[in-house]
Amino acid sequence: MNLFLLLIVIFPLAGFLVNGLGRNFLGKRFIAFNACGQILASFVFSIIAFLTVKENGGQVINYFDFINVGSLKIPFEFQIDQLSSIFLLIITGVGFLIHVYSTGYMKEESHEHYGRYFSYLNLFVFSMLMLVLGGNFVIMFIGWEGVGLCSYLLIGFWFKKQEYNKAANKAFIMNRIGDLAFLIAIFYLIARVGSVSFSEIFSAASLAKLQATDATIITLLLFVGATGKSAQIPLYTWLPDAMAGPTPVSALIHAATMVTAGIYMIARSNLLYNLAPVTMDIVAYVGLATALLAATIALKQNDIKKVLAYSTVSQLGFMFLALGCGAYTAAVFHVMTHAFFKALLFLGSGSVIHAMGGKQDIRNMGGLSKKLKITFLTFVIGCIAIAGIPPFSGFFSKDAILLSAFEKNPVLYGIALFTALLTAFYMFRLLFITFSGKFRGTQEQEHHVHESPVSMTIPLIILALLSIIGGFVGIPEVFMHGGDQLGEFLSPVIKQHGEHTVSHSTEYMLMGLSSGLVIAMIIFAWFKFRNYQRKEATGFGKVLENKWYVDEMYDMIIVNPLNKFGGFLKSVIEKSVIDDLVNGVGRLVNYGSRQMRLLQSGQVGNYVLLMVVSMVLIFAIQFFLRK
Amino acid sequence: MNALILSAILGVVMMFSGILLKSKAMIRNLAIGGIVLLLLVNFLEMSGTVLFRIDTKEMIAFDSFSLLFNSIAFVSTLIYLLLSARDIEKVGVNYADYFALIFFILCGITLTSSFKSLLILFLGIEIISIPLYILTGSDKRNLKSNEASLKYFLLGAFSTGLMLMGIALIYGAMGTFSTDSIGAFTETKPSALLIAGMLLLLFSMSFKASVAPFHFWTPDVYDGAPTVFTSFMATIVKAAVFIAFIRLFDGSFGFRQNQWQLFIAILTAATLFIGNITAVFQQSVKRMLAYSSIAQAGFMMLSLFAMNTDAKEGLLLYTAAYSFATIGIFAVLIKMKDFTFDGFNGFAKHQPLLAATTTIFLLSLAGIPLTAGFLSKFYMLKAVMINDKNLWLGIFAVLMAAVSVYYYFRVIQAMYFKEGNAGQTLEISPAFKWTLVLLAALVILLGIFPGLLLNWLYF
Amino acid sequence: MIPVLLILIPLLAGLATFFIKNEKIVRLWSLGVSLITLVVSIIGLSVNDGSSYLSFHGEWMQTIGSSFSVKLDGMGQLLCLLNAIAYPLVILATWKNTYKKSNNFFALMILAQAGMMGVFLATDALLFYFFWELALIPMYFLCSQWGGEKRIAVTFKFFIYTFIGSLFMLIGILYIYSHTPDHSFSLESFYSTVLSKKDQTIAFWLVFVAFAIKMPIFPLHTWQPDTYEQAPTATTMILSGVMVKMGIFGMLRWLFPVLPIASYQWADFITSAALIGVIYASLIAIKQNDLKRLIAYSSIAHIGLMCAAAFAQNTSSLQGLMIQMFNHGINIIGLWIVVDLIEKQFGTRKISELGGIAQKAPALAILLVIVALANIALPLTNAFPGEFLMFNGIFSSKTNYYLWFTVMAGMGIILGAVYTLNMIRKVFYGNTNELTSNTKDIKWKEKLVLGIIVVIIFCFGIYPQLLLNETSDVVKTILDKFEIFRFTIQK
Amino acid sequence: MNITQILFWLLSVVALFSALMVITSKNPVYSVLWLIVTFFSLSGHYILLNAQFLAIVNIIVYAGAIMVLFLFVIMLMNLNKETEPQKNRWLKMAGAVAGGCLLLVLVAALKDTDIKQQQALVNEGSIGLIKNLGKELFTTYVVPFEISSVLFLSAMVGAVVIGKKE
Amino acid sequence: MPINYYIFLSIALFTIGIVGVLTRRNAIIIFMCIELMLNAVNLLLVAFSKMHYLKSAAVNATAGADGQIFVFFIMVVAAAEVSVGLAIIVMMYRNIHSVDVNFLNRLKH
Repeated sequence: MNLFLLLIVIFPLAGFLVNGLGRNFLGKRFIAFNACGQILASFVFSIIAFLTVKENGGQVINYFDFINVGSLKIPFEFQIDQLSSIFLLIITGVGFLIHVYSTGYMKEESHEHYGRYFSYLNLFVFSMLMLVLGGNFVIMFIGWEGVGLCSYLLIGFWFKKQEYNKAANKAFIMNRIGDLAFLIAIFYLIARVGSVSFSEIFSAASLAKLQATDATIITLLLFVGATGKSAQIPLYTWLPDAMAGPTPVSALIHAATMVTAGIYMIARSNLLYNLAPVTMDIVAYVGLATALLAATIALKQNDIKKVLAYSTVSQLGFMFLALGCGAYTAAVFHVMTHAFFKALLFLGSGSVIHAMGGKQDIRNMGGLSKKLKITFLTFVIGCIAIAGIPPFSGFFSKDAILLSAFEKNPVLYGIALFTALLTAFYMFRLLFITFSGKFRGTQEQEHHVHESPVSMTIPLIILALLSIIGGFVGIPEVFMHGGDQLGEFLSPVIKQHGEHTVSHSTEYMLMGLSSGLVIAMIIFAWFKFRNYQRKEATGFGKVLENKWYVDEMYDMIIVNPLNKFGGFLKSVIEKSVIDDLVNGVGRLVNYGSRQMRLLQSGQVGNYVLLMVVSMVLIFAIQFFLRK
Repeated sequence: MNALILSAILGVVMMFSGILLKSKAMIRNLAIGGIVLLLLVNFLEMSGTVLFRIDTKEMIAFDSFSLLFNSIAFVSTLIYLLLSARDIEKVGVNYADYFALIFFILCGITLTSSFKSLLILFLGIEIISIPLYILTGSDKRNLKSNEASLKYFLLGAFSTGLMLMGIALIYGAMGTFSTDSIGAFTETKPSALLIAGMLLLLFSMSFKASVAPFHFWTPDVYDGAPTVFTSFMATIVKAAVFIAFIRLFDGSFGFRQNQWQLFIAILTAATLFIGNITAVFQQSVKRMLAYSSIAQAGFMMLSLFAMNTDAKEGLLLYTAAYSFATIGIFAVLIKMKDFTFDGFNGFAKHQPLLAATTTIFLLSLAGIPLTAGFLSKFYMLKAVMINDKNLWLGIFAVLMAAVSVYYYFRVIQAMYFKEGNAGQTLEISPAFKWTLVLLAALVILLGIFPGLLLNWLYF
Repeated sequence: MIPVLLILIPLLAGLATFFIKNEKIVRLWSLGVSLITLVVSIIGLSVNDGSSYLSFHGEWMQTIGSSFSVKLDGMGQLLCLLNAIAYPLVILATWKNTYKKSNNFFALMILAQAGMMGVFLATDALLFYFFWELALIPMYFLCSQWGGEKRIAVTFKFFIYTFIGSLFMLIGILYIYSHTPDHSFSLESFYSTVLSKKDQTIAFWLVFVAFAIKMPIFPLHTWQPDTYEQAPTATTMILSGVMVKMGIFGMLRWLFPVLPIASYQWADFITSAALIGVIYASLIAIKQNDLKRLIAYSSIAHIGLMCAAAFAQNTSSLQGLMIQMFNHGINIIGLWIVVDLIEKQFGTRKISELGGIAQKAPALAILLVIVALANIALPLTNAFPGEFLMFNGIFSSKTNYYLWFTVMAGMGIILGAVYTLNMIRKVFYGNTNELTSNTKDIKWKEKLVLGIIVVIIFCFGIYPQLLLNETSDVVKTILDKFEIFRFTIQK
Repeated sequence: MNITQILFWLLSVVALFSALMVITSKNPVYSVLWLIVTFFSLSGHYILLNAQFLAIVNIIVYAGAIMVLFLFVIMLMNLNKETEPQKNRWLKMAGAVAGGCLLLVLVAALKDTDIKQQQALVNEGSIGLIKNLGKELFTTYVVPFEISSVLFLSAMVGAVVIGKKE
Repeated sequence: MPINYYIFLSIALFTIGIVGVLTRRNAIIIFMCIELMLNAVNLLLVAFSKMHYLKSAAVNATAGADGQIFVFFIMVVAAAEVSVGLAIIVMMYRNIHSVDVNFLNRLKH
C-alpha cells in the first residue's frame, strides 16, 4: 500500500522531470504520451487505493523524518482515507482528461514550450496529490505552496505578455497572504497541541484539551488560508485574472482541483471546526457573500472565460456556505460535481476559443451551434448541470447545500437560492450569446471556425457524461433510502453536524421551488439573449462590468500606498536620514579637526600661555576643588 | 652601567672620528659597530656580567626593566642607523658630530631608564634635550629648522624650570632626592609641598613626552627638524621619556596614586583627543606622523594611569612596537620627494616592497591584529580595564583608535588605490629593502608572540 | 587536528599565492586549494563528535591567559562547510573574470577564508578577535583595489564602520575577561563567569554592536548595499554568503551563553529593530532598479529575520537559524552568480534596461527561478525548513509580542515574494529589447556551478534532518545556559 | 628685628624689584643689568644662609660668565629700545593675569604646609663651606659629576655644530 | 628665618620669570627670564638645605649638603644651556636678522 501511494505521487513527478529536462530534444508525440501516461498510471493506482480504502479503511504511512527538532516532530507521512481517496480520483481522473485535451489544444506551441507546458502540468498534479495525501499540515502545506507555484508558472506560461506575468504574480502573492495565515495556524497548533499530524490533532484527546478560543483562532486562520487558495472574499480577485493561462489550465487548476484545496482542508479538519461555531458562521457568511458577489459580476462579463471564472468563484462560495453550515459531505459532493461540469464548461469554452483563433469576447461570437456541434451539446449539458436541473449532477449537490443552508437559517437559504438563480441566468446568457443568434465576428473568423480535433472532443464527451450521472452517488434520502453513498462512504472521516431536521414535505417543496425558478430563469434568458445585439453597459451594469471596482479599490488602499512608502523609504529615509547620520559623524570629525588645528597657532607665547593656564587649572582643582 | 659608560666613550670616539677618518662610510660603519657593541655589552649585563663596578650610591640602578628597555632602544637605534645613516650624512657637513650627539643622547637614555635619584633624572633629561636642540637646528640654512630648534629650546628650557621647581619643592618636603626614600615615605596626608612638586614634575614630564596640553612644541618641532632626526626623537627619545615617566611615578609616587590618577586620566583623554582629531585634517604625512606620535603618547599614558604589571610590560611592548613601526615609516618617508599624502599616490605600483612594508607599519600603528601595534594597544586597554574597570577611558581610547585608522589608511589608499608616479625615480639599495623586510617581520612576530620580548623581564 | 588544517591550509596557501605570477596557474592553484579545504571539512563532518580530531589546544600568550585553542562543533562544522563550499563555487563561477594582479586577488580571497574559518573555530576570545580582523582586512583590500568606480570611499566607510564595531567588541571581551575568575580568555571560563545584571547589560551592548554592524541590523546597515554594489562580484559573494554569518555565529557562540540575562532582557528591543529592518529592507528592495542593490536589501531582510529568530532563543528557532545560515549562504551565492552572468553579458545591472532573457536563455532562467524561489523559502527548497522553524520559534518565544513579531516577519515573506517575482518578471519575462535581443545562454561551467547549487537546494530541502542532526547538541548547550539563569531572568 | 632680618628684607625687596625691572624695562641692555642686580641680591641671600661656595659660584658663573655672554650677544645684534619688539597689550594682560593666578594658587597652596614653622638656619652651619661641599661632591656625587661632563661635551659639540661656518 | 619667607620669595621670583616669558617677544629676554626662574629654584633649594641641616645635623653631619650640590649642578646645566641657547639664537639672527619670537610662525596648524 505505502508503495502504491508513493507511486501515485511519483508518476507525475517523473513525468515532470522527463518532460522538463528533455523538452528540447524529445518529440511532441513522446512528450504528450509521457505526460498523459504518467497521469493515467497514477489514476490507475488511485483507483486501487480507493478500493483498498473502501475495503479496509484509511491508514497513515510514515516515510521518514522531515523535521525532527526537540519536541517538535514532523514526519514525512501520507494519509490515505475516504476523503483523500475521493480527491485522488477527481484529481487524477479529471487531470488525465485535461491532459489528453491539452495535447490537442497546445499543438501549435513550439515543442520546448510544449514540453514545458506538460512538465508544469505534471508538476501541478504532483503537488496537488501531495496536498491531498499529506498526513500532516506541513506536508499539506508543501503541496499547498506547490500548487500555488504551478498556477503561477502556468498563468504566466506565455511569458512574453507582461500582463499575463502580472496576473501570475498577483495570484502567487495573494496566495502567499493566505499561506501566511495557514502557517501561523500551524504554529498555533504546534504551540497548543504539540503536533501537526492529523492523526494526533484530530484525536479525541487533543481535541478535548483544546480551548474554544484557541479552536476559533486556529480555524479562522486556516479559513483565511483557504480564502487565499479558494478565491473567497477578500482574496478572490486573482482568480479571474488567472484566466490569462491556457484554457486547459484554467479547467484543471482554477476550476476542478486547486481552488478546491481550501474546501479539502476545511473538510479535513471538520472536527476542529465543529469546536468553533463562530468560525462556522463566518465561513458560511463569507462563502455566501462571495457567491452572490461573484454571481452579480458574472452577469455582465463579456469574456467567455471571465464568466466561467466568476461562476467558479461563486460555486466555491456555495461550497464554503455548505462547510459553514456543517454540511461537509455536501461541500465535497459539490466539489466533485463542480469538477466535472466546470471542467467541461472550461474545456468547451477552450474549444470555442480554439475555433475562434484565440478570441474570447462573446460579443463577437454567436451562432456557433451549427459549426461546433459536439462542443455545443456538451456545453449545454454543462450549463444545465451547473444551473441545477434534475437529474443532472449539479442539482443534487447544490440542493444538498441549499438544504443545509435552510436548516441553518432560512434567510441564508433565500440568498443562496437567489444566487443559484443568477447562476442559471448568466450561464445561459453565456450559452445563448455564444451559440445562438447569428455570427457577429469578422469574415475570416467565420471561415476559420471549425470543430476541434478528437483529442479535445473525447474528453468533452466523457466529462459531459460524468456531469450527467455524477450526481447519482449522492441521492438524497427522500428519493431513495441509502442513496447517499458518498455520505456513507465519507462518514468515517466526516462527522455530520447534526441530523436532518427538515421534514420530507418541506424538502420536496424546496426542491420544487428551486428547480421551477431555475427553469423560469432559463426561459427568461432565452428570450433576452436569443439574438443578442451588443450595447454598452450603463449605470449599475457598468459597475458590474467593472467588477464593483474591487481591484481598483485594492490598488488604491494597499498597493499604491505601499509603493509610495517604499519609494519614500528608499529616497528619503535611507539616503537622507540614516546614511547622512552615518556620514555626518565623519564630517563632524573633519570639522573638529579643522578647528583643532587652529589651536596650534605657531606662536611660542600662546603655547606657554596655554600651558600656564592649564597648570593653574590643575593646581586649582587639586588644592581647592578636591576634598 | 656598561651601556652608560660605553655610550659616553663612543660619543667621544665619534667626535674625534670626524677629524681622524675622512670617508663617510667608515664613520657610518664605526657608528653602527658602536651600536652593536653597545647592544652586546647591554646583553652581557642582562646576563649578569658587569664590566665596570662603580658604586653609584643608589643614584642609578640597572634592573631588568631598564636593561630591557635599553636594549629595545639600542635595537631601534641600530635599525634606525641601518636604514637612515646615509640620510644623516646628507643633513650637514659635520656628520660625525651628529653621530656623536646621538651617542650622547643614548647615554642620557640609559640614565633616564635607570635613575634612582631626581638629580640623575634631571641630568639625563638634560643630556637628552640639549643635543636634540642641536639636531633639530642642524639644517642651518633651513629657516623651518632654525625656528623649530629655537621653539624647542625656549619651551624645553621653560619646562626644565618647572621640573627644577618641582624637584625643589619635593626636596623641601622630603629632604632627599632619592626616589626610593620618597616612595618609602607613606604618610596618610601628603604635604602640599610634595603634591605641588609632584604636579610640577608631572607637567614637565608631560611636556617632554608631548602630552596635551603640553604638546604644542611637538608638531612644530617634528615638522621643522630634518626628517632623519624627527624619526629619532619621535621614537627612541619619546620612548625613553615615557620609561622615565613611569619609573618616576611608580617609584616615588606609586603610593599617592589617588592624588594624581585623575589628572593623568584627564591628560590622557586630552592627548588622545587632540592628537587623533588634529591629525585627521593634516596634508603632510610628516606632520600627520607628528600628531600621530602625540596620539600614540596618549595610549602610552594609559599605562601610567593603570600602573600595574600589565601596564609596565605593555609599555615596553608599546615602545618597541611604536619605535619599530615609526622608524620604518620615516625611513621610507625620507626617500620621498614631497611629504603630502598625494606624494604617495601610486607608490605601490613602482615600489611594491616598500609599499607593502609601509602598509604593515601603518597597520601596526593603527592597531590592527597580527601586528605588534595591536598587542601593545591591547595590553594598555587590558591594564586599564583590569584596573577597577575604568570603562569610559577604554571606550574613549578605542573610539580615538578608530579615528586614527582614518588618517593612517589615507596613506595606504594613496599608495595602493590612487593613480600616480610616486617613487618612480627612486633607486633603493637592496640592503635597505632587506632591513625593511626584517623590520616588518619583527613587527608581525611581536604581534603574534609578544613573549619573545616580554619574557626577558623574568629570568 | 582537523580545525588546525582548516585554518592553516588556506592561510599558508594564501600567503604562497602572492608569489605565483602566472594568471592561469593562480586560478587552478586557488581552485585546488579550496577543493582541498572542502575535502578536509567534509572529513571533519564525517568524524563523529567529541573525537580528539575535532579540537586542538596550543599554548600561546599564557601570561595573559590566552591560548590557541580551536574546536569544531556542530555549528562550526556547518559554517566551515559553507565556507569551504562557497569558495570553489565562487572561483568556478567567476572563472572568466579577469583581474589585474590576479595573484594578489586570489591570495587575499583565500586569506579571508582562513580568517573566517578561524572565526568559526576559535574557542578563545582573543583568538576569535584576531581572526575576526584577519577576515576583515583582506576584504578591505579586495574591495578597494578591484571594486567599482566609487570603491575607495565606500569600502573605507565599510571598513571604519566594522572596525569601530570590532573595537567595541574588544572592550566588551576585556570587560568580561576582567570578571573571569581565572583571568583567561578561554570559552570555558567565559561560560563559567557569572556577571551581575548591570555588567551583563554593559558587556552585551559592547559586544553586540560589532555583530549588529556585521550582520547588519537596521539601522546599522547602510554600509552594506554600497559595499555589495561596489565590490567585485566574487568578493560580494563571499561577503554576503559567508561573512555576514560571522555576526550571527558570534552571537550564538559568544553572546548568548556568556551573557544570557542581558540577551534575554534586550531580546524584544533588538527583535523589533531587526523585524522593522526586515520590512524596511523589503520595501526598499521593491523599489530598487539595480540588481545588486536589490539582492543586497533582500539579504538585509533575511539577516534581520535570522537575528529575530536568534533572539527568540528556543530550540526551534535556533535549529532553524543554524541551517538557515548555511542555506541562505548557498542561495545568495547562487543569486550573485546569476547577477554576475547578466552583468558580464549585458554590461548593466539596471532592471529597467533588461527583459525577456528567458526566451533566449531558458537554462539560465530556469536555474535562476529555482534559486530565487529557494530564496523566498518555497517548500522542498532548502530555505523552507529553516524559515519554518525560525518562524515557529519566533511564534513560540517567551515574549509577549510573539504574535506581532510573527506577523511582521510574515510581512517580510510576502514582500519578499513581491520583489523577487517582480525582478524575475522584469528581467527574464516579457519581450526582449535591443540589448537583450541576442542573448547567449550559459555555458557548461556556469551550468555546473548553478546545477550544484540547485542540487544542494533540493537535497537539503527534502531531507533537512541531515543538517539538523549536526547542530542539535550545540543548540542544547546554548539553551542550557539560559535555563541555568532562568531564575535570575524571572526576577 | 636684628641685622640679619633687616638684610633679609632688604635683599628680598631688591631681588623682587630688580626682577620686575628685568621683565618691564624696554631696553634689553637694561634688562641684563637688572638681572645682574638680581643675581647679586641672591648671592647676598646665599651669604646670609652661609652658603659661601654657592654665593661665589653664583657671582662668578652667572653674573660673571653667563650675563656677560648675554650682554655680548645683545651688543653683537645691537638690539636696543627702538628695535625691541612689543607684544600686543591683550596678550601681555593675559600673560600677566595667568602668571598672577599661578602665583596666587601656589601661595595659597603652600601657605600653611606642615613645615611652615620650621626655620632655615642663617649665618652659621658649616655645610655650605667649600670644604664640605667639595668632599661631598667628589665622594658621594662623583658619578653625577662625571656625567655632567658628558653634558658639557654634548653642549660643546652642539655649539660647534651650530656655530661653525660651512 | 622662617622657611615660608624663602618659599614665597622664590615662588614670587619664579612667577615673575614666567610672566616675563609670557609677556616678552625678544627671545633673549625670554631666555633671561628662564634663567631667573632657575635662580629662584636655586634660592629655594639652598634655603631647604639649610632647613634640613637645622633639622637633622645631629644625626647626619652632611644633612642638606645634597641640596646645595644640586644647585651646583643646576648652574652647570644652566651654563651649558646658555652656550647652546645663545648659539641657536645667533644662528636664528643670522638668518632672519631678528630675535622676535613672533616671527617664528612658519610652522603652525
